[in-house]
Amino acid sequence: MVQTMDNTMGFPILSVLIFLPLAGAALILLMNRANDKAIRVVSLSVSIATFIVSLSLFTGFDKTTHLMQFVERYEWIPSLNMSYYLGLDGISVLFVLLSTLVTILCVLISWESIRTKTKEFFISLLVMEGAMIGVFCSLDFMLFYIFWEAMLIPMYLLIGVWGGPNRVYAAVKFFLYTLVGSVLMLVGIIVLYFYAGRTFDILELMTKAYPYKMQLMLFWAFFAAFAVKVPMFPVHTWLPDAHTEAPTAGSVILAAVLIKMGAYGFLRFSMPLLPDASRAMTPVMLTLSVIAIIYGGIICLAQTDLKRLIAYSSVSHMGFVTLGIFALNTQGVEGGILQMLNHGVVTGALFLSVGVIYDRTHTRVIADYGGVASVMPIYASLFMVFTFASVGLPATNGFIGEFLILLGGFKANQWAGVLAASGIIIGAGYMLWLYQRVFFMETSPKVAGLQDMNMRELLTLLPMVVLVFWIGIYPNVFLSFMHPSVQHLLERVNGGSAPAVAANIATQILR
Amino acid sequence: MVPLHWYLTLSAAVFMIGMFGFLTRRNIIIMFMSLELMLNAVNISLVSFSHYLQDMRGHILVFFVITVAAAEAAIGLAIIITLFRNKQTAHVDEMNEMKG
Amino acid sequence: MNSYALIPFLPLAAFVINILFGRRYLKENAHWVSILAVAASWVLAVSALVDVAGGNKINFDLYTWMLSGGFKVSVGFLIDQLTVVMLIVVTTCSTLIHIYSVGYMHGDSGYYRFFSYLSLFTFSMLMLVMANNFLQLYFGWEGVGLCSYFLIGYYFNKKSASDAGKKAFIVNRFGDFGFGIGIFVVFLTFGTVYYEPVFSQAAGLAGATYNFLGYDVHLMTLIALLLFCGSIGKSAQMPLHVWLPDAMEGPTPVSALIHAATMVTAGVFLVARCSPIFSLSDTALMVVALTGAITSLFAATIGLVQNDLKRIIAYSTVSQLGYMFLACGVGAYTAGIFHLYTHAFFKALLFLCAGSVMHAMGGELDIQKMGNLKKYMPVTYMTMLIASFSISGIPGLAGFFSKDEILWMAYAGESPVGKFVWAIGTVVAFLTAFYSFRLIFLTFHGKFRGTHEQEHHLHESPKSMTIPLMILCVGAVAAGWVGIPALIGENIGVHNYIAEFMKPVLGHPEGHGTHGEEMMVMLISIAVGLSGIGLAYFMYIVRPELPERLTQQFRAVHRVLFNKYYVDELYSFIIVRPAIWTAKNVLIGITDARIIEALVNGVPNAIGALSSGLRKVQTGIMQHYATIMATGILIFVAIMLMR
Amino acid sequence: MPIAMPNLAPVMPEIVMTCLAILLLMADLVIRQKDTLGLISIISAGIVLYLVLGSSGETFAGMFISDGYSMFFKLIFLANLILTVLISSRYLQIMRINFGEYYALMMFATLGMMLMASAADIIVLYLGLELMALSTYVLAGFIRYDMRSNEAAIKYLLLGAFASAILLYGTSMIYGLTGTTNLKGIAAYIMNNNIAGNPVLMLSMVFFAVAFSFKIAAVPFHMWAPDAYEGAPTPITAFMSVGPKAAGFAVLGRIFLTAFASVRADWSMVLIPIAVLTMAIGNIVALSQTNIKRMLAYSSIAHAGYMLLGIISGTPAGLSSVLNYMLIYALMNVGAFAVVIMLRSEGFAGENISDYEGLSKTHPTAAALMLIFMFSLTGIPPMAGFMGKFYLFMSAINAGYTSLVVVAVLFSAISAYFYLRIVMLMYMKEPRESVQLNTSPGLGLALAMTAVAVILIGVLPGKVLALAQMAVASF
Repeated sequence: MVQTMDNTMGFPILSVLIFLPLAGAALILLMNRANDKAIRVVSLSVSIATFIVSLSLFTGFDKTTHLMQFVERYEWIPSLNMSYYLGLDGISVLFVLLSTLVTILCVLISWESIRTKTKEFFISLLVMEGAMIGVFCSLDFMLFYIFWEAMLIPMYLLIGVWGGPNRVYAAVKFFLYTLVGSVLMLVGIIVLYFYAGRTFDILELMTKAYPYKMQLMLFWAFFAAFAVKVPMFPVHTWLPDAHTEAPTAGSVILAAVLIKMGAYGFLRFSMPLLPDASRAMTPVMLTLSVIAIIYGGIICLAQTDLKRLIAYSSVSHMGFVTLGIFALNTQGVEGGILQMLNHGVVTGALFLSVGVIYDRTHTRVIADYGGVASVMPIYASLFMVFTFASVGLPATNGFIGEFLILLGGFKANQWAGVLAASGIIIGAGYMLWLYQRVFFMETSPKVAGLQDMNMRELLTLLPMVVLVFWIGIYPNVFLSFMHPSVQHLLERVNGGSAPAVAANIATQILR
Repeated sequence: MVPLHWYLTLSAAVFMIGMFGFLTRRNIIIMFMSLELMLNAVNISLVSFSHYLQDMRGHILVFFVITVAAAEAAIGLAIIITLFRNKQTAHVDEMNEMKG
Repeated sequence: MNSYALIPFLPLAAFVINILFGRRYLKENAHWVSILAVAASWVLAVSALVDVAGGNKINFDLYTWMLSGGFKVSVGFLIDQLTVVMLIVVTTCSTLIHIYSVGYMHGDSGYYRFFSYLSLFTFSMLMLVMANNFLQLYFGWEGVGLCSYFLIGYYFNKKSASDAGKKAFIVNRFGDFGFGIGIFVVFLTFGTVYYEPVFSQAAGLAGATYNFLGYDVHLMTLIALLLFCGSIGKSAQMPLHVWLPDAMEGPTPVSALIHAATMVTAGVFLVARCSPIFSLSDTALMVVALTGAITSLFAATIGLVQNDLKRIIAYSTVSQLGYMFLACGVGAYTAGIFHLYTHAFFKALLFLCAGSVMHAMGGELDIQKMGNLKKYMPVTYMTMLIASFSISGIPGLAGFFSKDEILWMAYAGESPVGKFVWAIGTVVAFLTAFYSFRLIFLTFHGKFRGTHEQEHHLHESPKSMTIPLMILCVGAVAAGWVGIPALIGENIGVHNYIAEFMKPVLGHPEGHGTHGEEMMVMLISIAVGLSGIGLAYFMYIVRPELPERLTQQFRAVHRVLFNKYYVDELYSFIIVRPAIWTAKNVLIGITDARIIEALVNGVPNAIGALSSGLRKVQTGIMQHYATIMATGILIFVAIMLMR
Repeated sequence: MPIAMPNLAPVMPEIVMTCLAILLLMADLVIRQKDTLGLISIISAGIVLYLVLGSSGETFAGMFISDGYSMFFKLIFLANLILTVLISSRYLQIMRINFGEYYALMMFATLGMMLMASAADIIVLYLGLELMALSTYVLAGFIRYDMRSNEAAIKYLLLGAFASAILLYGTSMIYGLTGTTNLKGIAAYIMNNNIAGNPVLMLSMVFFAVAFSFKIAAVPFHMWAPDAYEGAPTPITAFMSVGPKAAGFAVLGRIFLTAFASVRADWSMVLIPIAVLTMAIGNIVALSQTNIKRMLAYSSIAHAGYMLLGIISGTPAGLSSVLNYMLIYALMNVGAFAVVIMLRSEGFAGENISDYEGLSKTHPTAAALMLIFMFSLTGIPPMAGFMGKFYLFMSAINAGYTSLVVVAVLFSAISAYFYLRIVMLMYMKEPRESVQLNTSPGLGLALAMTAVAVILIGVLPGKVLALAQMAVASF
């Protein structure tokens, strides 16, 4: 049993975080379908409660150790040695916070826009939150897989039921894409289980060394699941469809948290468990990331649909993240993790803002817009902040992440670093073009009579603005979470041989 | 004493005839008869083995086979009658309302 | 000690106050907040000047900005001679232009927004100038880029303005691309991005080579050229100059502040700040000098034929910036900074005069529709005349001293391209004088060519606009006296203060030429200036029909110059249009639609087709079922026996 | 010498079951209210279930064995009986086929299955097989006035008889070769006289494999299943899709893992292609089905393919995964068919998948239940279907058939499409006309039980798994 920190919180915080939303969903299940208001209020209060509980993670986290914290372990299926095993470390703690925060915003943004079947909507939303937190907290490979797949059902319904015109095609495409990828991972998990002596405990799996050939095979099996989720270059075509068709809350959750799980998967499973294969595969991964960055960027230049453009931009941004992760040096990985958080904040906010304008004009075609700045100045300035965060302007969070990634990428492979750096030019190109096309120039008739953002919408976007500038100006608060864990990860990946890791653990204990 | 493999070849031949009949004939009754033929072929081989091995199991199984064949025939004919009452045909080719 | 930290943060506070409370509360008097803030920073800047003149250098960190593995950077301030000079330039111009804008922007709906952007710009420029590490320099660098985007696109409901803003930002991004990679190389070789350690260790690595993208390159040249990419972008030098002329879409005070005095000079500041690195690599210096020279010649020729008042001045700025880079290229960083210092005054003055002319002419900018304005706008005329004299290098005025210094340093410096660059510089001096006075004569002399009611509307600008003009005019004249070269200085008992002042930071290149040569160079530059003015006088006052005939004769040349060598069209042809074309046809059309989507939809369709095919096998006829079973049995029997 | 009475304790459940079935037949003459017959059959199933848990041991000179393995299967059969009776009472009234014999026949079929599960001798096995088969043929054709039901019955009967003929031929061969029909005896004979390569043995194994592939509707012997499932009355389709299939797997387990255990390499050569074909054809053809019963038929064929993986792996873990999967499959399948029955009302057949459009608007609870069953059949956590499949794949990989599992996993991903289509129709389309659901307390109870069980086993699969492993331990 690998050494972990004992749960200092006094109460099983991670289980509470997972099952509080699920309990909320169950409560709504029992409520009468008619009173919309009550359903909305309950879901909002549950999401806020979860967020407040998760805040104690932020404060109670011990930043000096790479060991797992808030650990909980209960027998689940003794015969298969499968356990309900939760824990957090520097890499995963931030994403739990992001999920809880984003869920509140989703509930707020769909306050008026969701009219039909509100009960099922908020149930799916809360189940989503529970599953998301479960994915980030689970240390048992099967528990991770179960939460990973369980997320498909609510997301499928979110896109399919409350989505746009051809939502059905997008929902099925999303479902099948992810499912085909993750079933291959399931086979990989089981092969790993048997080779490592019948255990799903990730920490134990990390201490073992696996033959290179097997590592390679497993790497590609995991790649199938994680690359689809990221989405990396060849398997990204589901994202634009899913985003354009999903309702605002759906695409916010999809952009802010769901696609982070792919990159998180690489960090938590592919790299530490299969160090030699990861190292061998970095050239391939770097090429795919660079293609994603440039390909995603250029394609945005010719987009006509607002959400589709932002979707492709997140393909480009996630290209940055994977570049950072597979740079296999401290700057790259930490930049990658921070950029995953930033992308969640920025693209989430962009989709929230698109939701705000979409609720008024019900059109996503960019050509219909123009001169919104003179009609909705506050909205324009907020969108401006997020545009420049997405472009990676210094003092915004985008810059910190992108700079560290490019630095790490350049250090790992100069060609990748230089080509990826061109991404920031293309990024500026399409984002500014979008901003100009929508907000500047003469006010188009469709947009003429709109009134500016109301208090609720403002409330949804304000936390995002605060985060953009907070990470932009003082990122160390967030970076300090990661240092020990990333250090440990890199020792394992670059070190490669198990003894080095064991030695490291020994020192930890002796210290 | 007739050697064992003669019985076996007879049984195999009858079995093949029965199967061939079952596969080619169109009329359900004829298909039933060819089925019975196959079952009897099996009876032949069972009895011959039982005699050859000086063991009673074969004979017991033959009794069971015969009773089951009778029961089967009864049920089969009953179903054919209801079928006939609905569709006035015993031809297998007409019975393809469900396909795909 | 850290009261100097207030210099940038005062304008920041002004920005925050204006942007948050501007709409509802401050409205008209939003300018008080900004002006007070920038004035306070000006006072602090002066005290910093005194402090640095007193000999101590200030370098302190405020807080750790980024810490990831070996990479540590913080927000910190380095105030030395170079910084102080820049501080003075930025704060002075900024204050004067803030005051000028009160009058100019009077009655504009986004009044508070304009002043908040001005304060934000001043904050970013000051952060850029006072940075003590490359990353904070980059922070200020992109900050000013952002503010120029806001201010150029201030009249955002005009398509041309918002296009110009976007163009400025994206072209700057091209420059920052190289700049960013330069910072990476600096960090990877020196292990830190702070100026202090980098410059001190630079000498040690003089001869080192670096494997960049597979090629072994001389390290110092690589870093210098990469950093120079940033300067090209920001200071609108040769390949990336296209955005500056279009930036004239912004209000005139903006052009004055950003596109004349401060932001565009950031590139020169960068080269000066990194002089230890640049001076270690001759090739880099040569590239800088040549780029500067070519750009100044290129811009000057275009300036000859333009008819838009502000565009002429814009091209003149590009040309003068080329001068400054030419100076740095030949190793005379002090001369470059000195020219930057003087240029800030007279160029800002030119722009503000253009602003007041525009104000009077109701927004009309085409100089062919003006004329004889000196009757109606004496103050503007006088100040603009002095500024033109100064830029043409008439002795005694600011422009003469700094330009002459550069030409002398080019001629006498030991840079291999010195002489060639000096020749181009002299030609450019002639062209500068010519187009400056072409502008003066066409706008202020001759008879009025505008519409009647424009003429009726002509009036001198209000006090709040003319006072800054006068102050700047004093600067345009007196600014040069700080750096009178030794040749003249001895016999009138004044020595070259700025040279001595900048010596500790930028060093002092010893020009090895005799006094005679120095005198000869000076005389040539004066002669060239005067002949330029004379030719302009001859062509536009004495024989006004001459320009018309010349354009007929050299029709082709005129058209090329008038269309700015078709550089804009060239760029959109090789970069912008193919990018969008690839996006539309190749990426969406082929890869996404055909290859990936075909695969993604193709596989399920194929399975669907297979499914309906297999469905037919289920014919519903029992015979077929039985035969399939029988064949199944046969196959399995065969498998078993054959094995 | 006095006739030694065989020890009847192990076989007591079967005896009681026979008496109760006959009693039910008699009661049918007397009782006017047919639903009470349903109640009686449930009570008797309960009694037998209680008895089954108590009985264990061997009797009839080793021909009948009642161990953990058979107990587990009898649990499945009786549960299947109870659930089917619960969901069919309302259906019989609507279809006007509310005759007492329906329940009696079901009890006889279950009796046949129980015999098969406990058969340690091919004769007893054949007896159980035929008893189950004959009663199921009649049940399949129960709607006498409906042409499709007759067609289903006749097809099922003829092809069933053909398969049992093949079985008998195989039996005669193995009897001739080893001289005994007792499974353990055969195993001992093969072991001692190491006749591994013997063609007669190979042939008999093929014939056994073919006969039982027919019973579990594995490709290429599955052709009868879609027609039989579509034609038969829906409760009987549910009964058929679980009962005979489970019995088939029970016997497959017995024969191939005791009698032919030592020659596993040979018979896996036959079962592997069958398994792959079954998964492939089952999932692929289901994609283009428009009739819900036919689609569920192909889906049950596909599930038979997955379960074959357990048998192929040949290890006790593999067998226990089959047991575990069988129970979960039974619950999911009966649940899904229960929802189909719920949709069957007076003038509305409810068999075409387009009838499900907008069900979530008109009947949210029915739609939610169907969603649970559909996602469970696809094998998505947190439903039981996933746990069943996962444990199955684990045992297969442990036995070294990783590539086979990759194939299985990919086909189960394909299966997601047609299960999802139902969910999509229910949730993402507008209802065409409002359909009136016919629910009866029995149907409601069955639905509740299956839905809760599917989710409960999905979340806490430990219990069922341990039960299955214990059952196989005594094998």
